[in-house]
Amino acid sequence: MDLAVFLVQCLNAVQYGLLLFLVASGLTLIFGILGVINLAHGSFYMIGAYLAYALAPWTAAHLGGGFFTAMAIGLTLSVVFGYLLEWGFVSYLYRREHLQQVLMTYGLILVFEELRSILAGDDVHGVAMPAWLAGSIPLGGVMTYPIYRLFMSGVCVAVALGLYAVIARTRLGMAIRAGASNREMVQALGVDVRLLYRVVFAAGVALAVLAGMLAAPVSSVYPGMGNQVLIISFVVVVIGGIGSIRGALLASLLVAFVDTFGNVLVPQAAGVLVYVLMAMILLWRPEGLFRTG
Amino acid sequence: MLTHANGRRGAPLARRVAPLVAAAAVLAAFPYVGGRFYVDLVLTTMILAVFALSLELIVGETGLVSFGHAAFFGIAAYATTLLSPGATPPSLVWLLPAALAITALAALVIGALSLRTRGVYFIMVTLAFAQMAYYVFHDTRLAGGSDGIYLSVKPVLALGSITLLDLGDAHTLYYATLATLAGVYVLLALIHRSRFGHALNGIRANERRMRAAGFSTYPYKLAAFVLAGTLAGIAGFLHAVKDGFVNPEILAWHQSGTVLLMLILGGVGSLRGAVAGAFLFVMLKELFQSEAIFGGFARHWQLPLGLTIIACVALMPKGVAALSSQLRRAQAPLPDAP
Amino acid sequence: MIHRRNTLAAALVAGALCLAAAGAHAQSKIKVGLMLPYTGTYAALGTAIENGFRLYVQEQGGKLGGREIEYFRVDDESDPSKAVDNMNKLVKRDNVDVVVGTVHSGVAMAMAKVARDTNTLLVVPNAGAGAVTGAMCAPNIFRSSFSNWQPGYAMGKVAGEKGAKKVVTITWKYAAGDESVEGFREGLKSAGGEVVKELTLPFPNVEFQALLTEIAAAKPDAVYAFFAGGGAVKFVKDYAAAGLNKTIPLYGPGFLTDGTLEAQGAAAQGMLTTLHYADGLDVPKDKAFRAEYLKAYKTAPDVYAVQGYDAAQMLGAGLAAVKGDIAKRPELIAAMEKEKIDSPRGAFTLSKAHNPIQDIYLRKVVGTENRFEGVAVKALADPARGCKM
Amino acid sequence: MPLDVLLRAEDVSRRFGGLVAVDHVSLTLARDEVHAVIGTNGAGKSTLIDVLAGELAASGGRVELHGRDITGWAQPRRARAGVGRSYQRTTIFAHATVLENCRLAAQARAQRPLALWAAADACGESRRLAECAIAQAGLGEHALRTAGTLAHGQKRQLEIAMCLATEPSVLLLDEPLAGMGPEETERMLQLLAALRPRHAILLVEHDMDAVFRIADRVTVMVNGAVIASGDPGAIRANTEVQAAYLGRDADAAPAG
Repeated sequence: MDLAVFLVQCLNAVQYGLLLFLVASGLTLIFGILGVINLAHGSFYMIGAYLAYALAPWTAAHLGGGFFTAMAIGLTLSVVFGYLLEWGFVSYLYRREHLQQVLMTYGLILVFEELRSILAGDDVHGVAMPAWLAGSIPLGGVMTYPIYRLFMSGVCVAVALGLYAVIARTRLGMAIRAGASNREMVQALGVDVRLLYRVVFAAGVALAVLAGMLAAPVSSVYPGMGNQVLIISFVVVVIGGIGSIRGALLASLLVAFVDTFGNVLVPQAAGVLVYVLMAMILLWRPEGLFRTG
Repeated sequence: MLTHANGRRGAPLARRVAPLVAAAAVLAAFPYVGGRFYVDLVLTTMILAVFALSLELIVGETGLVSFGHAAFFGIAAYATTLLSPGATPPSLVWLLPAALAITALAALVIGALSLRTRGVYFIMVTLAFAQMAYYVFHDTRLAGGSDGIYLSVKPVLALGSITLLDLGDAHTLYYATLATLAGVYVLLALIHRSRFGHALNGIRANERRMRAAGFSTYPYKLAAFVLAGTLAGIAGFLHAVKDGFVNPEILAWHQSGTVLLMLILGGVGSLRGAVAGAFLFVMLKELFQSEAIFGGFARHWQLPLGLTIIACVALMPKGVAALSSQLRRAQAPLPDAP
Repeated sequence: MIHRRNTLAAALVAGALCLAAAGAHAQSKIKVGLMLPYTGTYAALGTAIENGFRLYVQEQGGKLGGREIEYFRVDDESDPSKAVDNMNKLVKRDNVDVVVGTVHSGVAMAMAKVARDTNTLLVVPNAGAGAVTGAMCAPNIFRSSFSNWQPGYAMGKVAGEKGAKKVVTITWKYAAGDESVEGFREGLKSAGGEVVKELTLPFPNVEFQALLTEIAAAKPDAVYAFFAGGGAVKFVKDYAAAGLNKTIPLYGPGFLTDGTLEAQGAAAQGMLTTLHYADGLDVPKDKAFRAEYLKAYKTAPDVYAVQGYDAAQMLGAGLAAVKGDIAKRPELIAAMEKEKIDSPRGAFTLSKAHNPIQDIYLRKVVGTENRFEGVAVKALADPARGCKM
Repeated sequence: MPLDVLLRAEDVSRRFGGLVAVDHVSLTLARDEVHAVIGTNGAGKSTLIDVLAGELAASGGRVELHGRDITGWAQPRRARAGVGRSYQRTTIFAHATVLENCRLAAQARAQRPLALWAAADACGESRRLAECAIAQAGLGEHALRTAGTLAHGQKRQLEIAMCLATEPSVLLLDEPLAGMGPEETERMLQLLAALRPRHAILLVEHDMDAVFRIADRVTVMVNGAVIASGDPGAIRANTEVQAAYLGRDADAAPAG
């Protein structure tokens, strides 16, 4: 592998890692603060992709189109959806054991997947990307790099920075940091924990939905697309340390690098590598890289 | 028994065992009254029940939620198939122990590593190891890859030239499975009342306390994990023999999820719950997939199944096995703990 | 309390017993078991196959060989671990006379196993696993579709003839991909080219970017890709987005583009693929079929519908020969074997191993169509390695 | 009479990252002696117990039991060698009976996990130990009650009883009086007095009246380090202790 190819591969890995981070950050927030194992997180990603698919023609017809209009509507819907889901369902899970959380959210996967089948059918669909992002820039030799991927990375970086700012600088962030380590402390701080949980859950859902909408133009939308993302996101969260945004970012990049170079260098073992990585890290640090609290 | 301070202990043995014997008798009589398919279905369910029972040992008894139990089911099934010679029927005498030894070894390695972690991390690490095993069988040419491999000749137990047990015979396989189910049940019941079982229960309730009392809990947990893996291996062995076909999907995480589901449907923490959960799960699926009942909607059978799962966990967190006692408690509330 | 608990357990068993009582039916109709994916990734394919099958039966007045057809459906979930049990539902519960299925190769492998063990007549309307008409071949197992090897081989020949000397292949790491690439390699070799690099990634990963970079670095004359469904769409789009389609032609079996062109959009335009079916075939039967299908289901047919339709045709030919007396198995099989099937894809016959000997077409993507470009290989038969029939 | 020293800690430290929770602490525990450790919240008392019991590994220093170096021993091994401990938060098995709680603890003496055929509660030895511990702890009449239904003070007694069931020679008791009413406190103090002759007792406690009534020796910890150690009278008189902990000096930080 010469240097240029190596650098491009690094770029690929970073780009993949950032997208993973978008999904995993929501998962780790929900996991760390609400203490709920949410198997349905992959479904939110899928819902996001299908929202992008469903909203595109609608915005085109009624609002004169616009990728970003669709995205804004989708995000708004997802926040409302997340808020309602927390209120109507997830809030009952807090007092339950992990095992029961696993199974209830497993049930949710089945429900979401079937609703998807009933509402949107089982075909594979494409989603158009905005024309001004559809081009690509030459990258030496025969290869060019799609601008949309760079755009995706840009959004991911912006979200990461935004998350960092919220968590490091705001009162909400302080409550979140405290909440990840000590629930009683949050209550002692005078924060309305129920509201905090609702907001965090809605934000987690919105992050996954955003990832799905963002990925839709390059990945297309298809049945079962959530499951695959789910497992890999879990790996990321566990490696990074539950509840740690910083850990999720680092772990996403780590997983992406292992996956990318695994596929290239040792294709025979590529499927196993990410899990080997996870097992090794957990044996070294049984609570992940950055355990909060 | 640690979990049931009152009541259970006092019940006479005969009264506790009688319903189990009755259930076994019904299962034993079933091939004479049920149709071919339903006999097969019950056979499959019994294998699943053995699988669920094996998981109960670590989830219910020890409090370790493993999300990768299908790995051992699958490893045993693959070992059985790979070890079987192509043409002549392999002997049960060495095939079963060999397959189980391989499974136990895998459980020992996976357990020794995963048990370094706790709680949620344990759930995820077991999942990761199962995924690893899945990809080993799916991606490599070790065993037929994603298309799977066949077990063409079923194992037999022979003494000289007399065949005592031919698992290729459907009838024999059915009763061998029933006997295995009963055997595993009895073994786990014995464990439950033994010191080993009580120590596992103590570890589930409060591991710290157990260590302070002088129990080295790690070997206990590891022993339970290996034993559970090996028992799952028995189920995997029976599965391979019954289907004659093994595919990597039997190791997929959905399978690990399904068997957990059976446990919680039946009720975690009780052996009869594990068995009832397996039967209940299979019946629920058959029901929702039935076009006779649901018509065209049957193709969306996962929707009612998902809703049922949610409802079950929400409304009866202790499973159907505890349903009657739950109802009773609702009628006459016990003096409650603070 | 304990007592009641056990009563419940006993009730469960009793419930199973009751279910068992339902069974035994009248024998006047031919029972056809459809074991297809109705949920999950391949659900659309399963529906198309069933539609095709039913269409042919309807055209015959709802009868094959003079007897009415009764359908039994089982969702195979594309899950091989449940395949044996699902197959048994049809074979042992519903006592069907013939099973039609399925899409997923692993499931089809299990079905072939049960079909052999129970001597059930099986028609495979899609799954291309080589073993079904290879090592597992049997008198009672037929296939109305293709083997993974066939389109691969044809594409290899075409690629070689178009002057590709060095080709990189890319596929998921699973059996169908391996078999397809193997066929391609043989075809390419026969036309003077060679596969210089085989790229794979774990099924069903869709993060292709790293491998695209490898392709760009290797600078081959062409790329052969085997993907299906969502993965195919993403691959073709990523390939175009990376700008590779401008310099390195992308070839593949038809599954790379079939049924997903709407989703692939501009990225797929001009791509060449090989398959036993194409849009714009100059076959009268095809035109009639398309019109009928469109009328019946308000949607255009695809290759899966054709395969379902032909599965019904093959069965119909056999049943017609024995006048609906399905018990005459040897005569039925003999008739199916020697029948020339008047398929929308063009007439085909069956090989000794019961796989179609068919023309493989070269197609080009124009709009949302896989437009017929020519015949890649005429009357191509699968080598049926390992078949001892 | 020479002291029969059972447990000796020399220069024991425990760090969590940059925080030094236990800072070069040395102390001895002798039979027939109640050694109280007092200090403000966060002074490192519970961590000290954790280190002595082996629940946390020491970052430095040495722990001896009966003159043997046990620094590298894991907690279960120390427990079997006679180091028993109770917890600040009650750690009983709420769903089991009092007897079963103690029997399970006693089982650690004769674990025999491979004896699968034998029912656990048929084991004579652990049952005898359990009954003995229950009687000692004054819970005899409650033996068959479900632990979760006991009153708070009784639960604390059960916590001690479970500890006794393992036949320890050293008792490390973490705030056994916490949350107790006067009557319950009185009963617990009687229990400790009764246990004193045969055990070496380390008592971490906030109830100063109780500490000064029962302790033979008091050690004061501040920020992980020992600032004074001696008989109760001397500690009471120690001005440094008064300043740092007892809060008699108006300028000192309030006691917590």
